Amino acid sequence: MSTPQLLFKNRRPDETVFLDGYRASGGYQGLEQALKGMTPEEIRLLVKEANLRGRGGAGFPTGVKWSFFPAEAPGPKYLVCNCDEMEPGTYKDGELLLADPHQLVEGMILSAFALQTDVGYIFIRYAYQRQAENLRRAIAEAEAAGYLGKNILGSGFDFALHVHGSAGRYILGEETALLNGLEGKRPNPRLKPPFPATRGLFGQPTTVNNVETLANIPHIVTGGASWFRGLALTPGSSGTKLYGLSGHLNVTECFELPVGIPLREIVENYGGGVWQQRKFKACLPGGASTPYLTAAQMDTALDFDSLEKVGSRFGTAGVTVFDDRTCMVAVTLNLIRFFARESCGWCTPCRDGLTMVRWLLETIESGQGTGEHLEMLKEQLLNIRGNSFCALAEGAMGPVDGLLRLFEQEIIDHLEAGKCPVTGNRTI
Amino acid sequence: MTEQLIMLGLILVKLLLVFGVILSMAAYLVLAERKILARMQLRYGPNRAGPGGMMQPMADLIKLLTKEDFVPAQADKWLFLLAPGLSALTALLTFAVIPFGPPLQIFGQTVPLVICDLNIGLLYFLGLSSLAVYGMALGGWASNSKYSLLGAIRGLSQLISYELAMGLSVVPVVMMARSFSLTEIVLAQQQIPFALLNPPAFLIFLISIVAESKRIPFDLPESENELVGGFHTEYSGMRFGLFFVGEYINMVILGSMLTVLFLGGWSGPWLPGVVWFIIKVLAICFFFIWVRGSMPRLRYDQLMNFGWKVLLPLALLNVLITGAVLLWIG
Amino acid sequence: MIVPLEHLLILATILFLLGFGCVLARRNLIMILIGIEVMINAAGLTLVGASAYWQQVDGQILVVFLMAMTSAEVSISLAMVVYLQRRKGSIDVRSFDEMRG
Amino acid sequence: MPLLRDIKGSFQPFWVTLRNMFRKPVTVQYPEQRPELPERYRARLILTRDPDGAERCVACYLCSAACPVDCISLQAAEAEDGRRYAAWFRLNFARCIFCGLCTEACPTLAIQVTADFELAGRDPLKLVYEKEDLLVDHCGRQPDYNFYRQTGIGVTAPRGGNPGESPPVDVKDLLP
Amino acid sequence: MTATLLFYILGAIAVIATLLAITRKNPVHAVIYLVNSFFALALLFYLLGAPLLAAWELIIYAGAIMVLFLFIIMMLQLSPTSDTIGSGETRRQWIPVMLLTLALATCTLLLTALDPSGAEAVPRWYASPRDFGYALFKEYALAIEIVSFQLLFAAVGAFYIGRPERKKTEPGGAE
Amino acid sequence: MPTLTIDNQQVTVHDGATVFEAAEQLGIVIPHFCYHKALGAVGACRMCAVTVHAGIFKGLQMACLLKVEEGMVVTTGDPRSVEFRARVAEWQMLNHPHDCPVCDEGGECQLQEMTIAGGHGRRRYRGEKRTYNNQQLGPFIAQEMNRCIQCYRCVRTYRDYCGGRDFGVMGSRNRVFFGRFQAGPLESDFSGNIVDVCPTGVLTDKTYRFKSRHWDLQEAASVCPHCSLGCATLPGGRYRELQRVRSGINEQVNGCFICDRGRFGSSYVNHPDRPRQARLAEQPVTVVDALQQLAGQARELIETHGPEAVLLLGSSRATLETNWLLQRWAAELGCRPPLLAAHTPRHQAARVAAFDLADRLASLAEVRQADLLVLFAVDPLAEAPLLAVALRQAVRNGGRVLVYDPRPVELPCEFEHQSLTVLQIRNLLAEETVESTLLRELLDRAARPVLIGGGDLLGAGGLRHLQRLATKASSALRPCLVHPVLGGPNSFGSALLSPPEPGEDDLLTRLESGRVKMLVCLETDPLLEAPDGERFADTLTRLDELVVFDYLPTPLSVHATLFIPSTAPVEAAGSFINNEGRLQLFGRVIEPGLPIAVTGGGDHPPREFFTVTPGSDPQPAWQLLQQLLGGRADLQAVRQRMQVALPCLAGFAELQPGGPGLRAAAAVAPGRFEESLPEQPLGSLQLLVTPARYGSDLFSRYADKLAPRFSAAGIILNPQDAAERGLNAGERVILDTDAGSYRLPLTCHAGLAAGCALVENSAAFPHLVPGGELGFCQVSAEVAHD
Repeated sequence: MSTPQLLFKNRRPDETVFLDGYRASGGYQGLEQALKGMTPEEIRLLVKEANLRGRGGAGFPTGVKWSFFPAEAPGPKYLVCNCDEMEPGTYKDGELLLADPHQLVEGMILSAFALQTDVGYIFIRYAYQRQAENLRRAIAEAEAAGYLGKNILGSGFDFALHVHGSAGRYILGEETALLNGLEGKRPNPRLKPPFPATRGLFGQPTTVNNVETLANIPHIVTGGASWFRGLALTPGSSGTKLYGLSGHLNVTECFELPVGIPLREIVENYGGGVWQQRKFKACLPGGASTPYLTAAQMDTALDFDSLEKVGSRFGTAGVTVFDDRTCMVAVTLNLIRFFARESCGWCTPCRDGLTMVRWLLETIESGQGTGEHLEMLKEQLLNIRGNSFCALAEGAMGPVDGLLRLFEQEIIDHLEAGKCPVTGNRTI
Repeated sequence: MTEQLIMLGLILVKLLLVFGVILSMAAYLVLAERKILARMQLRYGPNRAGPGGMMQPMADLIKLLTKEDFVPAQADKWLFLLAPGLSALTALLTFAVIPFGPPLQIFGQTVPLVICDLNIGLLYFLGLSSLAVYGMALGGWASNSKYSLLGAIRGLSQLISYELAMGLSVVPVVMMARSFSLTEIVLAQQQIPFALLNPPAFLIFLISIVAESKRIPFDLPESENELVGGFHTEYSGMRFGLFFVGEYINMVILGSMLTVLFLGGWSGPWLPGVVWFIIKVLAICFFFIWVRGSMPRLRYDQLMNFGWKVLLPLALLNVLITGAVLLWIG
Repeated sequence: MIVPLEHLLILATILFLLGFGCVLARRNLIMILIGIEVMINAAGLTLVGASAYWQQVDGQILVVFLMAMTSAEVSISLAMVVYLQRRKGSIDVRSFDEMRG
Repeated sequence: MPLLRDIKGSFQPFWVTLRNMFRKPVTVQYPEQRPELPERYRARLILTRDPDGAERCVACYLCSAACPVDCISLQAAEAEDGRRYAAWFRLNFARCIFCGLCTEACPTLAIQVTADFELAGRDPLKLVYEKEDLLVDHCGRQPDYNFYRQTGIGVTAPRGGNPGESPPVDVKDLLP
Repeated sequence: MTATLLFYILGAIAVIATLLAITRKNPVHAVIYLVNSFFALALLFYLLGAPLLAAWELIIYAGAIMVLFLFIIMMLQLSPTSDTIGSGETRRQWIPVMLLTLALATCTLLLTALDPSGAEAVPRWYASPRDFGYALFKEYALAIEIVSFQLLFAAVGAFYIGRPERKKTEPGGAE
Repeated sequence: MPTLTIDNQQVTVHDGATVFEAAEQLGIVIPHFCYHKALGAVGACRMCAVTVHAGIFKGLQMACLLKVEEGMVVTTGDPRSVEFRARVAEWQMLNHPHDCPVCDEGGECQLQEMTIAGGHGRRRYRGEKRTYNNQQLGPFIAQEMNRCIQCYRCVRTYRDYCGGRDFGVMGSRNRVFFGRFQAGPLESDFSGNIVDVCPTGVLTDKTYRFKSRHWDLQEAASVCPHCSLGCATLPGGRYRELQRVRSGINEQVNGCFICDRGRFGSSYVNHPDRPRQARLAEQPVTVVDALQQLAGQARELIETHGPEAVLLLGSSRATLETNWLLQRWAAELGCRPPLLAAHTPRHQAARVAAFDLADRLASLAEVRQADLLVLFAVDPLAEAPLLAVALRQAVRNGGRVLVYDPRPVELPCEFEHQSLTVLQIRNLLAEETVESTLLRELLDRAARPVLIGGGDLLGAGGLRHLQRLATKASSALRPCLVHPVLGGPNSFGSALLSPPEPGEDDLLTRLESGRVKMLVCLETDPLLEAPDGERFADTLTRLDELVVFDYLPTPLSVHATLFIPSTAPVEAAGSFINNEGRLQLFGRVIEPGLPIAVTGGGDHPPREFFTVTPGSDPQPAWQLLQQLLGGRADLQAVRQRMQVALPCLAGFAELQPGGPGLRAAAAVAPGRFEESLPEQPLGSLQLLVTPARYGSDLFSRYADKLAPRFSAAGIILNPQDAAERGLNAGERVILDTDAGSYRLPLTCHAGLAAGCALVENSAAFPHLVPGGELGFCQVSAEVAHD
């Protein structure tokens, strides 16, 4: 465990660190430091310099995102934390909040100060009841300690923080749908532009950031930008990342590791190798919406740019590993079923296109498919990707893309065998 | 006076007889044509009215008589009504000079089997046949329809062209028979018909009369597929019937003229003259129908070219050669 | 004997004058030509009558020449009518006034 | 020798026609001899029923729209069970040109052509057929076809009960 | 007797038909009346002992020349003209013509009345085609040749004038 | 003004336009579903994909969302976008049933068109089709949810645009459902619009169910006659029956939508009792004879009794041409000029609108763009429904709506309501109260203020006050516009034809003078359409002749000694001038005549046909008048003459049905004006007769389709007033008015101004007509019957 632990510094098994423990580990120092000695402008610059990239999946540089925010403009502005963590294979935020909720609270206060917003919302996944409890307690503690509320630490800065429970839909992870949900409307994604930075929650400027992103802010403030950048293993990356391991591994846990760590190291060192002595077949490097990596790509460094180069995405770094007895068509079908079920029903490619893809995969997997179905599947990929209203269908096409790119032969085997050649199942 | 009265009576009898025969011949010619054409095309033809369709002409007549007599709104009414009659009349009148049998001896008198033996009978025929064109031309013009007018114009130029050749083709006959009288022409052929003596004239005359009767392959004035019905497009009922009958009478008349001028008229062995005459005429009528069943219609310019550039020079040449031969023979 | 010669001559005169009047009065080229035909025929009638009067065939022969001439004249003049109609779109003599002084 | 060929060509038809005169005509003597009509002959139109015995016609007006001579007129109505049917359907055979376009337009295979061609009559009004004259008691061609089974709206079967349909969505269900 | 009667009847027909012909509005009608007139004239010729001419009158005038007229009228689609004695302006136009014609008629009448030979009868006479032919081709052979040349020139002339569109000239030119 | 290239054609569009709009400008139709001109682009259907070759975003883009940039190069027909649109069509067709033959939308279905245009022809999806259970949505709308392609247009129209609340979207993914939470009739007064916007057959017109196909309908651009707004409509008829009305498009007036009253209220044309035969003393006569009789009698009466003997009465229901020809006929007869409206107070109010307000009339388009709207005594949903929708658009654009009205006004948008009695509103307008000053301040601050006044309650006097207020609130930079709400579809037109200065006498004074021997009512029934109907009924006995031209089975037509049938607006062309002075033409949709359904006895049409259509006697009123005038001029010639005679109608003859129309108003200097407000008798209540939303105007009263919407008769009091009189809500009370006494159930509503009693006009109270002088009434408890 040579990796410096930032976010999981206070992580103990089955134990949550609250204010005292957090402060003991150096918590709220950054906040005090910032409120006393830094201008919001300086914090924003610092974050930009630290090259912190969004940990929620898209990987957009947080500093750049903040630079679009009209921080100095008058009127109500909002900071929203996206804790609607519903990506299959991703559970890092939950782990973080189970371990150390104050990190998020401090990160949000710092961000709110940097962005000069006075109200913040934590939009938390329906299933994270314990995490929400933790947060509520942390907020109460922080309020009591004067870190929240009016005139924080005598700086004249006011910030109120609320926890909002989600209704439990994957689409709410999309930031504009989240805002709609927060407003009590149907969580359809909104038309962009206008972006939330100009018209977000209740029509006011809003920034939506991921839990992990926000939790990193105090560390950047305390540690500095160059330190933060230096944490990563690959040039151009920065910081550490919470890797949630799942799938056919011996160890399926969440680890905080540097950005840029090679896949092989994760699988073999941290994941303890593929279970039951089987071979590694493929993995999802960053949650369900990222294309697969195969055994040949085991040495790829897990960071935004390297994965992009091999045709996948870093996503949320929820690494899901499949052994060699897994039918990739079935895996993809399973994922597509999830996405098709979670579509909000707003745009056609997602609502009906995913239904079509699901049917195609079902047909292929059950062995009733023909070459025509394969062609149709390719056609669907080509047409759905890049043409849907929000990123849901886009992400849903990730595994399909991987399947068609890397495992086309497996599909053909299905077609020729008339059944699943891996599991031998005729139908699912 | 009595003699004159008897003559007059005889003429009347002959007239009625001949007209009756010609009209029924024309009527049955229609049926014959339909039947023969049908058989040539592997059909039966009319076979419903009467046994074997023998009453078809009657049915046609009744149909034509009971149909509406329709005059187009913009037509020249009087000419429109007059034209079909003119057409039938000129055809019928021509028969007056045609000798259809050797003179008969009845009640001790010699009765020539010709209604009126003009000494310029041939010229009479030519004159009337040139007037026959009026029926068609006026009918077509009076209808005030573009198809009719086109048909009429075609008919006019066609008839003028072919009448010339026809006239010139009979000149050798006159030269050989040394008479304009048709009876004398027939008599001049007792030995050999002129058709054998002068085949080119015969052929030219044959072609010309096909054109003159406006039948396929020279039926441009009424070519159905281009001009609907040509000059009689607008006619209906009995007026159309008159045009129709006129055409068939014309067939008989022209057949008779061919018989008289080139086939020796009534002359022939064994059978009575009149029978020979009728046989010959019917044969020619069959030939007309046969041509219709076998040949396509000519194009208008082909027709005119043929008339002016082939038939006319040929006919002139024939006149010259015949004249020369006659001179040489003396 | 058929009729007195003068009757025949008067008939011919009347016909001639009718044709003459037609030529003078009508403005339609076709009608003018018709008038000419009438006059020529009147002349022909006189010739035939004369031929019969003197019982000589020469008069009739003159009529033959007359007919031949008429044919020639008609063919030329009708060709001209067609030509003029094509040029002017009319066969009214009044429209052919290009040399009017 | 083109000239010879032309001459031959001029006389050949005479020979052909003459020869044909002595052959047996091919004419079918219709009222006595019955013509054998091709199966797809287009003559009188009928309105067929579906296998359940109900009218196939749903009065969609496509036949009247397709008819080039406007000989079909009808009025749609709704039966109590939601079935759309023709309240009246009139086909004027005096106008009909038997082109069969209506049958091609018919989406329910209701209107079909038959080979019954003997429609001639003296009174044009007798050629105006109403629905009761047109409706037959059989399915005509494609006897198995039942439009409402394919429609995807519940008329003959409960909604979502036809083959290839999932049961109706419970819109108040909170599960996705 | 019959012949005299026939003469007057035919004469009357000829005059009336001609009169109608020259006053017609519609050229086609004019042609029809003229054909009638020529028919009567042809019969007059026959009456006056010229059977051949009578036939020729029919064949050439009625059968060819007038057909030619008709052909031209139809081809040019000539509409009925207004210049008849019907309308006001044209009626005035007939006045000088009438006067002139009247003067000429008077002169002729006077002349014939003064000439004593006028009262002499035209006899019944008959020139057979044979006689006629002999005279024509023996005494007038040269004239025949000249006339045939004239016809040839006429044909060529007509052909030339009618050249632009119609290749086939008026067939009458060859007669 | 960027210039871009679409399909090799250059086009310059306004800033902020989308590629879709630019293509539309070029006449290129890009397939689309969710985009609608009135609703804007939301990018849900993804059908309008085009390929961008030069621009910031390259590749496949949605044309409806993509803003135009300078120098952009776009193709709509390239293989990539065609392929994508075919896929979108396929996706949308995954669950669509194969029921086009039994679908009412067939033939005018956007899905059909776009599927074909998109190039999708063969269904490849073999999975299960999703189905729904349908909801009963009331008498007007039929739902067939299986056909839904989820374009969201219906909710966007119903909720967002029209402000309805009881229809929405439920569920997610491909199980999205559009409907009410529970089955039941749609509550909005604009529910019919979802039929128009639905691109396929999910929502169809129930009243038109299975009647006709689009291609069989005879349609013509028309103008709605149900209120004074003059919305564009597209009525459709077949077999001589008016079968449906769709919304027309007039950007200046209604935009793309109409109200349910206009949509479903047109079946008066097919009313079974419609008089279609001319009658002389109960005996049928031909129209020609009837007209001869009329002309003869009128002339005779004038000769014997002088010009007063014949009184001609025009109408705000009759077309502009008809009213004008009536004036011409009066001039020819030598009688006094005709009165052009039976309802004198409404007519006076219309005259104020036509002359005094002429230079500051606001169109509905201007209402939609206004930022401050002040309503004085207007209840838009009852008097001019589409005004309510326009107000909602103004609010959605950030505008503010203030309502001063005695009635408990409802609007489909946020508004501030002040319950003032009519007298208080007059005082407010006359700037005598504190509120007036506040109002002035608001008006002065507003950038685009519009004052909206209801002619019925304000009357001519109130409208003049309104005019003054508007004049004062106007500045050189920006005018303060006025949008008056008038009585009938052609009230403005009738007023415009009348002299600017009203004469002294009205219909009743002239009738009661006894000098009138013959009354000619042209498409009006003063019994129903004017106040004091019972007084009018009394005068009828003094008349020698009562001549009625009409197309509705009005009570007056029964009394007529001579009745001549005229045609309904959809059966003849004509023109109306709406409340903002917009002259609009309408075309003829169907021929007059008994519907085939009637002549065929409900079954198939008769097998034999006649040269004359049964019931085709009715002729357009203008044509009847033209015959009386002895002229033969057609409508176009009449319009020519009108525009020569009336300069304010310049351009009339060039106008076509279906366009934006023409502003015709004659501004004159405001005349002298005195107003005396009546004294309120002690203990009385101000009687407010308000038009019902349905069934108040004669057109909708005779429209059977609207019958389910007719509300029950009742009286509304302020709870305070009720308590004072010891009355309880729900019980029957007695209402005593000048026009009679009625027994009604009582409802209490705090939104009603104190001191007022509110009664809705309906067939139950034919003599309580909205508008007119301010009346008073007594309300008391019902005395138990013996």
